[in-house]
Amino acid sequence: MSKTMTRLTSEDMKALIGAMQAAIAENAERLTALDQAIGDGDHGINMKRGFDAIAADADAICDKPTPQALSAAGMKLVMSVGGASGPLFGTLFMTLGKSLPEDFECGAFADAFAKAVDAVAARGKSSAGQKTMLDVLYPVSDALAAGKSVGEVAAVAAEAAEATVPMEAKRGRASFLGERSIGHMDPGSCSCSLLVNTIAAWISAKEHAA
Amino acid sequence: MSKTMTRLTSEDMKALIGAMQAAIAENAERLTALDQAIGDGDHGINMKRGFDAIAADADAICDKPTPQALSAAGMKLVMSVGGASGPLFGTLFMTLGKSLPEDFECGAFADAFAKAVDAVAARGKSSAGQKTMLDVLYPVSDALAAGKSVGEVAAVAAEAAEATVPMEAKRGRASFLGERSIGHMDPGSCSCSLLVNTIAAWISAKEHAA
Amino acid sequence: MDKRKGTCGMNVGIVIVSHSPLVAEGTAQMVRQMVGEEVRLAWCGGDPDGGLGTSVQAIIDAMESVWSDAGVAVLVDLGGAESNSEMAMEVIGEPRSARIRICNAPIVEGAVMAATEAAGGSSLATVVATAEELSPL
Amino acid sequence: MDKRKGTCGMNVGIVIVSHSPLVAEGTAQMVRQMVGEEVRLAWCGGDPDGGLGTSVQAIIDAMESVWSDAGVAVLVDLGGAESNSEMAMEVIGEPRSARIRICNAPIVEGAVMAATEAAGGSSLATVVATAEELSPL
Ligand SMILES: Nc1ncnc2c1ncn2[C@@H]1O[C@H](COP(=O)(O)OP(=O)(O)O)[C@@H](O)[C@H]1O
Ligand SMILES: Nc1ncnc2c1ncn2[C@@H]1O[C@H](COP(=O)(O)OP(=O)(O)O)[C@@H](O)[C@H]1O
Ligand SMILES: [Mg+2]
Ligand SMILES: [Mg+2]
Ligand SMILES: [Mg+2]
Ligand SMILES: [Mg+2]
Repeated sequence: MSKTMTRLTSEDMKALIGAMQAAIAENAERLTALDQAIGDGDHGINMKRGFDAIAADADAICDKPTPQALSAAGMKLVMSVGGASGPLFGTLFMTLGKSLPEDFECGAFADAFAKAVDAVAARGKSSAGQKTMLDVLYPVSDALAAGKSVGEVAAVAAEAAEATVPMEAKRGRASFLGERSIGHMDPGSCSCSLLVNTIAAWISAKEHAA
Repeated sequence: MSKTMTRLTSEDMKALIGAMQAAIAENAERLTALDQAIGDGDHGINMKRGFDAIAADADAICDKPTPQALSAAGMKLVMSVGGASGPLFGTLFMTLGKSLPEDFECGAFADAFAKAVDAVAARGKSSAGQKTMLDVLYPVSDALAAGKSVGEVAAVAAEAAEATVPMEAKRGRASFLGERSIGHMDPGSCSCSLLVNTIAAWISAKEHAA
Repeated sequence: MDKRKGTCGMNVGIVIVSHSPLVAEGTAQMVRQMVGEEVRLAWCGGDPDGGLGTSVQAIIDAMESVWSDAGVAVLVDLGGAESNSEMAMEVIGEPRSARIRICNAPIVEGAVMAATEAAGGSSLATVVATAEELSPL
Repeated sequence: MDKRKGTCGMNVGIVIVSHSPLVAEGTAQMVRQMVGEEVRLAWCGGDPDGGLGTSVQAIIDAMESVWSDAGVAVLVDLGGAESNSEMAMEVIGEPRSARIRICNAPIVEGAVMAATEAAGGSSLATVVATAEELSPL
């Protein structure tokens, strides 16, 4: 992300939504398989329903200024996902929308993201180290706050998702498995990493093109 | 009940079963209404299903000696009633069957009845004063042990059922109502009184005829 | 107060939110058997496509359908049902959301207990506490 | 061990006994979603005429259908379901009844927890204890 002021255009938002929807759709089976191992096997289905719902309403969502567009996208997730991940990803996007000014630079984005991750933790009554999406979101938030490059942030997300493999789940359905949750990647963490990497790739491509 | 040795004939058993079935059928609506006030409104339906099942198999049941016939009747209740009262009345009859010799006099019957009531209490994890059928069964058991007449025993049962009205339920669904269970007769106690009075009337009639 | 339903408009309403529509409907039948029409009762189950999960819109609709000033006690099963019910409360918003409480109680047993308590005209706090006597340690 | 069902014959079986056939079936679906075919699972609900209640014969059939030497954990809802399940155990009799345990746990939440524990190959005692962590105070 550039250090200069940014304002996402309606076209940018549409492109980002399309990229996220495609990434989730392509990986839905993998996400579901991860959830089959340590959950109820619906995470890919849930995420796909959520991002399909956002994409179906992309025109209306992207007509709004970036903060409101993010909030609207979050509300779509809340209303469509149907699983525990819905309110969590929904809260992430909605809080980002609430916290982000219309024009923002890296620092403001990092601040807003940190607030959004805290809101997810509050919503989930969860914290770092419990083998949830927070175990990707917190490292990403730290990387953003440290002013890391887009590529570095993406790498942090991927590593953090991998790092959930040896963890024992303490929240969500995977916690029912106790020690047997060890040895599998957390599905929600995989989704987070996927979304961060998708956004990062889009930003990189855009910066290259510019 | 006479002080002399008694053996119920197959015809006696059939007559008793018919009398009990008729009494339950005639009072099913009242029993259900009592259960509507402080339970789930099915006690009459449950008891009727149970005694109809016994009556439907009365020939086979009454071919057996009295103890086995009582056990078989109890098992019918267990398998057909469908509510909490099934295992309780079933246990009463089954334990009576197990404890009663083929020829018995009053004292032996009182002993067997006392054992049967204790078995009901064990089955229900309940005790006297909790606004359940035990609040009729214990007084009846005491009256039998004291050698009271058939008419006296019947009166004790009716009074004991009335005495459940001011009690607060501590077992069964009525206990969910807490203090609001006060002021209504316990349905299972009403059934017990009804059955005791039915049997007493049958014995009296038989003694008169003899 | 809703005159259509007699006095039940004065009682706390009950909402049952399960991942399974069958569990939700069956629980509602068990509740009805205990309390008849004395309590406003609504249930929902299933994700927005009808699979196992919960739908925030369905939860909002259920909460609104039993709404009265006496408040609403919500019974949920697993995690997603709870967080989606919390989201539904936020969408409904103040001041009504302050009179909606999610019980930390088992869904079936808690619903029967809560509804029985509500049928007696108890306050929302009492209804919730009664359900929660049955709750996980 | 039942070879037809892969390794699940070695796992503790789960029986769900509700007053409501809908609750029983819906709970079974939620359990299946968590544990797939790794656990033998049976459910029953409804009195012998199909009304709300339980049937001792149906409970016996359910217990026998999931029977293995690893044992059976039974989840029940209200009082009648518990005492009818106890009767079913007595009818099945020793020695098998000694390996059947009724969990003092909420039916839906307990079934999901118990089955998830059973899927990991835990003993009957562990499966029951896991379900009962969720039990009434
Ligand atoms: N309490 C929680 N706090 C944070 N994240 C959670 C929590 N519960 C679940 N999650 C995340 O949600 C993911 C599961 O999402 P999903 O399968 O869609 O929902 P469900 O568990 O309701 O089926 C988990 O992998 C985890 O990352
Ligand atoms: N634990 C118990 N111990 C003794 N009697 C009980 C117990 N639970 C219920 N009962 C008796 O059973 C009666 C209710 O029977 P019924 O309505 O047929 O069953 P259910 O409560 O399952 O619908 C009560 O009125 C009470 O007398
Ligand atoms: Mg899932
Ligand atoms: Mg799910
Ligand atoms: Mg009843
Ligand atoms: Mg009943």
